[in-house]
Amino acid sequence: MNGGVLSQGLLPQLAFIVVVGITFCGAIIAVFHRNILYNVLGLALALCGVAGLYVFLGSLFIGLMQLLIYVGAICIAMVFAIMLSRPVHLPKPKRKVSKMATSIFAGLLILGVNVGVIYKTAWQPASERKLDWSVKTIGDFLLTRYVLVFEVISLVLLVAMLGAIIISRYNGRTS
Amino acid sequence: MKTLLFLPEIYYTVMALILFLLSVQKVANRRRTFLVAFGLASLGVFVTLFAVKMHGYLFYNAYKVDLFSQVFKFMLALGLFFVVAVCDNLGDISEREHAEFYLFLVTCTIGMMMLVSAVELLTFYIALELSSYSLYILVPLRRGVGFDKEAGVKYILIGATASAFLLFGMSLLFGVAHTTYLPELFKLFPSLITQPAGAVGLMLVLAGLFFKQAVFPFHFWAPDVYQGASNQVTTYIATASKVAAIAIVIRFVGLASQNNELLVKVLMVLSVASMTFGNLVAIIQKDIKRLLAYSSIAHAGYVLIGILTMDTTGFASAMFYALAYLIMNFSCFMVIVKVSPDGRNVWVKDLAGLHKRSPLLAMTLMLGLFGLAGIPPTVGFTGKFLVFLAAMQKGYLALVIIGMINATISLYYYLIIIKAAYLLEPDTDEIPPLKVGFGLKMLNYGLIAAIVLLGIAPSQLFDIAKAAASVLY
Amino acid sequence: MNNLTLYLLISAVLFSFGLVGVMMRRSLIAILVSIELMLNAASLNFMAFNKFLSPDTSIGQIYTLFIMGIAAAEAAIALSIFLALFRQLRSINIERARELRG
Amino acid sequence: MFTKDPILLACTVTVVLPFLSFLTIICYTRKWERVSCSISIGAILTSLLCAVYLFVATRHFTEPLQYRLPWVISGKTIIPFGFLVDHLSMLMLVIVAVIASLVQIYSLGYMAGDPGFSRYYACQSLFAWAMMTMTVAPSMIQFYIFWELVGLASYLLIGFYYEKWSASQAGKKAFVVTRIGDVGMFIGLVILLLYYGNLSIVDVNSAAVAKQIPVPLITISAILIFCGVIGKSAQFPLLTWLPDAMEGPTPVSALLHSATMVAAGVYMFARLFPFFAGSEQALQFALLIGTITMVLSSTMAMVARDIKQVWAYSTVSQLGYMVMALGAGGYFAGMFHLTTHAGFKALLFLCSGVFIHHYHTNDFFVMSRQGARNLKVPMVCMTIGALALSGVFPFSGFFSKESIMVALAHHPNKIWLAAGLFGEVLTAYYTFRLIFVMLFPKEIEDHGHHEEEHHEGESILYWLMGWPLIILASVTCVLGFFEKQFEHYLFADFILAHGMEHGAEAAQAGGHWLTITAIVLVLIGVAVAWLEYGRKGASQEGFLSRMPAIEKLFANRWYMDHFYRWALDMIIYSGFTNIFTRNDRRVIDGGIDGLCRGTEGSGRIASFLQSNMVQYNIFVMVAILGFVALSFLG
Repeated sequence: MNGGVLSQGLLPQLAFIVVVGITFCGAIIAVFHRNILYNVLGLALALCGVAGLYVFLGSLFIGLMQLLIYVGAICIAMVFAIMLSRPVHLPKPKRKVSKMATSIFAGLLILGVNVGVIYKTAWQPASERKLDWSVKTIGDFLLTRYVLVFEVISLVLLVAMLGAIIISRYNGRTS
Repeated sequence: MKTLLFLPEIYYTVMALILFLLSVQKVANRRRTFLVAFGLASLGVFVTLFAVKMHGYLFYNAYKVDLFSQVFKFMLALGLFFVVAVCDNLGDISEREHAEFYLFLVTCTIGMMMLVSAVELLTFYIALELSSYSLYILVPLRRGVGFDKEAGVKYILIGATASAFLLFGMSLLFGVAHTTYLPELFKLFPSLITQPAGAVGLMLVLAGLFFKQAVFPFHFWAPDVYQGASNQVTTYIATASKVAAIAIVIRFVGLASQNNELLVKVLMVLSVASMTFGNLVAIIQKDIKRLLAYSSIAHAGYVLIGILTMDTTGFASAMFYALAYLIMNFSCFMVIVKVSPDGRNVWVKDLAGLHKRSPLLAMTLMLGLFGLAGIPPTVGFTGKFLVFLAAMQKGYLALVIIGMINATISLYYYLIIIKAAYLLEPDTDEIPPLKVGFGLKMLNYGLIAAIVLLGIAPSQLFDIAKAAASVLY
Repeated sequence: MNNLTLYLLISAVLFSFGLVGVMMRRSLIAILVSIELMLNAASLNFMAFNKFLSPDTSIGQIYTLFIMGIAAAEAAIALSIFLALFRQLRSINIERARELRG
Repeated sequence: MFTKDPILLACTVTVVLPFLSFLTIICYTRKWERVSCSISIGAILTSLLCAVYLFVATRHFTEPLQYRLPWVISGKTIIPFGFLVDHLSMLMLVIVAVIASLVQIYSLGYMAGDPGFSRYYACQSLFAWAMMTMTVAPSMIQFYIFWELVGLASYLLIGFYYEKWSASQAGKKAFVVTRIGDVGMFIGLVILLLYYGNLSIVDVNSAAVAKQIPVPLITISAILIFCGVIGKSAQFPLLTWLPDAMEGPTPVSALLHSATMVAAGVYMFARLFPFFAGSEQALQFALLIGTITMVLSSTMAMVARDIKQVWAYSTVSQLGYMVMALGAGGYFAGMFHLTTHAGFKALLFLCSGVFIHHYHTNDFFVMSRQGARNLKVPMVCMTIGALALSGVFPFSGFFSKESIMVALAHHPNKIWLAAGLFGEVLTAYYTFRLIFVMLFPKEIEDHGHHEEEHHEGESILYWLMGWPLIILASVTCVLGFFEKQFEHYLFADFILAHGMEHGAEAAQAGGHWLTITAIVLVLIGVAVAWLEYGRKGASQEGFLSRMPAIEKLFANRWYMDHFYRWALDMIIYSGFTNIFTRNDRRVIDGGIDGLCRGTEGSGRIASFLQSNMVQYNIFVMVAILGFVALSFLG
């Protein structure tokens, strides 16, 4: 569970660089590639990279969860949606330079803000730290402090499922 | 009994369960569904009223029940009751989806009730998403118009972006404060706000909340969604959801109540921009729901004036304004719903001859609009007055003046609607009188009385609001 | 790789990528992909703070877990609405959805 | 509490009854017209009785009596509601109640058969309630609230004939224009509240007298508050709404534009007079505005052909006189003129109402040709009113104008006096122009036979309209002789309350030459009118018709509306022509309509921010958020 094995030495550093590279490559493919199927695959790649980062951050559990839920469920759902709407065959109009420029400008602006925040803030670790990485603690928290959240998210998922069914239900009268 | 503290939420969850059971029945019966929903919603008002005086912590301090939250829960229950009361003719939602329609209204209400009580970031976030998702689903539920899906898409896109910002802001707050409990954050905040991560984090969180409240520049969804969603859903978004938004904005701005000048300045700019933008654009609208969407943006600006004073009086005035807004806006929307029995969108000119078709509805509409315009002695005037007074006590004179000028501008388009209802003659000769049933009549009388009486005698309510605002942390 | 700033920078870049995608892409599904990236950036932030600063190393993990759940719900709703729009417009190009104006 | 204090009881009854009547009519009795009008008239008559009782009961009171109930407590500020009973408010209360009662009775005849009969009476009650509550307000906040309500009620009444496009436009114009003034007033009040901390009328006045408020503060807030007067009392430069507001039913014009609503501005000026008097500049400003208004509107009246327009312009000019009087320090003169003017102007409007009702036209040249002078009662009454208006002895207007002239004469700068005297000539001229035209028509179309039939059917209605005329006419004849009592009544209060002797005794010593000059000038005016319109074979064309440029100038209201329009074009439209190509630019005459269009235009510009492209919207959102966050980085 502990990321300690990975935290020193040349090999781990190399591994880290690879993971970061995968993440960014995936993100770039997800955002900039013009084929929508590649976008989803890029997303899956980026998510795998992030899962690797989670492992570096000390939580194998969350990394696995990321793979299961995100890559295994969400990306597959998107692929289904693509299959249902067949956008791959639709004509692709040319990109507008102005739109690209404005959105990249906004992205850089937010990036600038974030970099500013990262470097200007004096990040201080908490005075007392409990370094407890066991899954059991997470489970404990889920059933004590976050029990309400735990219950409510089931409601959220129920609502989402019901809603998805109702909205996408084919209704003969429309169109 | 600690469980009793959770009574309103439990009640509405049970209500959701009952509606869920109704939704899986083979044969949909719109009348029965309506009656069940209506009965439960009206009972819910009393349940929340019963729970008003409760206070205490739940779920390991993640959930705080106090006067502030309970008053807002009461308002939310009232909002839900109002909306369900005008759902007897859901013209543009297919019959077999009625139960789900009510179900999503109720889950949204549950989400917002948890929202006003949550004092832990994750609880808060999940509650926020519960209410948002219910609304995302409700908007494209409409049938028969071409643009409901488009409105739904725009809503969820802007909403998801805003909530990503909110989440990012929360992560910054967590990183800089090491805690996720709002009361602890409140204690730490004077030092936190000097850190860029604290200030930017709060601003990003506020951005997500301003999205719910439709403050400029996070308002872009409002006109499209108001226009695209069915009349009843718009009513809900414009009343109950706005009330919850005001509550949570008060909660988060209250974090920084130790006079952070820059934050006040930013809020001032947003408030002025909201008022001016909303009022100016509202003038050229033809679709009433769209017009009221812009007016709601303007009203978000007025409420912000009260909130940015960052003291108990200001928060109390904003709370008062929230209730006033709930009542006045509902009055207008109720008339819109009733004028269009088949659920089509109402244009300003469609109101022509309303005073002949139904004098009572026309009267309610007029009072509601006068309230929104802030003309005495309606509750709208009192609300604006209290908000401006709170700002004046802080010396924000320019802000008050801009608010006043905006109120004058807003009068122009409210008068356009009133003129349509009272002074215009319909194009066609036959004007079928609108049937106003007994229940609706009572509702109308109640609204009229509330608009006028609360305007004339606001002091008791304002005292409650002050008491509620003083227990914020 | 063992300092906070590095992870925060990665997350900031991911967030900006997502943001650019949201504003630039025409395809609704691509926009949804970009939004997932933004959510992931926030998650990564939580995990990084969790590792280096937080008093209790479980909190950030729980946040990340729940964000995943929320993202799944969001994707479900968004995709269903996109599909409904697709049936109407025969396209998932967001620029085609421009009927509401004024 | 009520039983122990009959004055409080009477106040409450006076104020609450019309409101109850409004509610009853609007909720229950819309369908039964007779019930509606009985309720309304009964309420206003009871209020009148109570008002008279209060007037009598408090005539010897030396201290103003205040009843206050805290309405809202916010922070340190307490906003009270209640009644302020002193001589000034009681006088105004009686005036309002009398005029409102007479107008409502008169309306029985005038509005008979109108489809909106009940609605009309509901609005009348609403108006009476707002006006009377405003009159007795002890604090400026209450004053302001009901001031707005008065505006609202007037909007409903002016726009009453909603079938007419121009009527609803006029109602809107009146409402919006007065609100423009009100913004200034509200800001003035806010400034006063901020730096002085109290808006109680009595406190503000006594503090100003005791020099507890710094003079610059008084000047600024007084001038801003005066903006409210400019709006409501139709002073320059916002005077154009009042003539347009004549679109409402004539009794409404009588009520609103003679006695009550427009007088509210002057009343507020008088109410806060000690406060205004604390600043020399503020008074100068008022004097200037009043004078400009008076002269401008008199000239406009000289060329109008619509009978109601003439009276409307004359109202504006008389209001100008009142403001001049107050501005020159003549507190009593202003209030006295307000009182007399309320009587004779209501009389004039109600008389014109009879003619309009009878002949279905507003053009007095046409009326005259159709034999207007055959309607004896209104014709005689109108002549009495006209005599009073132009200030002929012994009618009430003579006395009040006289006292205004005296007040002006005491002002060190004599130019104001000259302007006032010049105004007298103009007033006499345009008044008698109308009277002579009505009395001595050039040719009479034969309608005599037709007349008789008409009379038979409508005689009850005719007399319902006639009696209020006769009452008002007799009041106009005798009111002037009560000048001394009047002065004593107002001044006893004033001096005791504020310890100011603002030329009270000096006014007595006005030279006889002034009286004589005034009378001569009036006679000149009348004579000119006689030469041109009255005498046999008169051309019935004013001397102005020989100067077409000036006539056009006057007829177009000195191009004020055009100027507003032009300014708006220059400022708002010129830069954005392209944007407005989508905008159907109908020809709009009014400047204020132009203002509304201007706002609409900026609405269109602002709506460009609201693109239908959702990603562009997200970009705006993110960019603004980004810049805000950058500012937080410091």
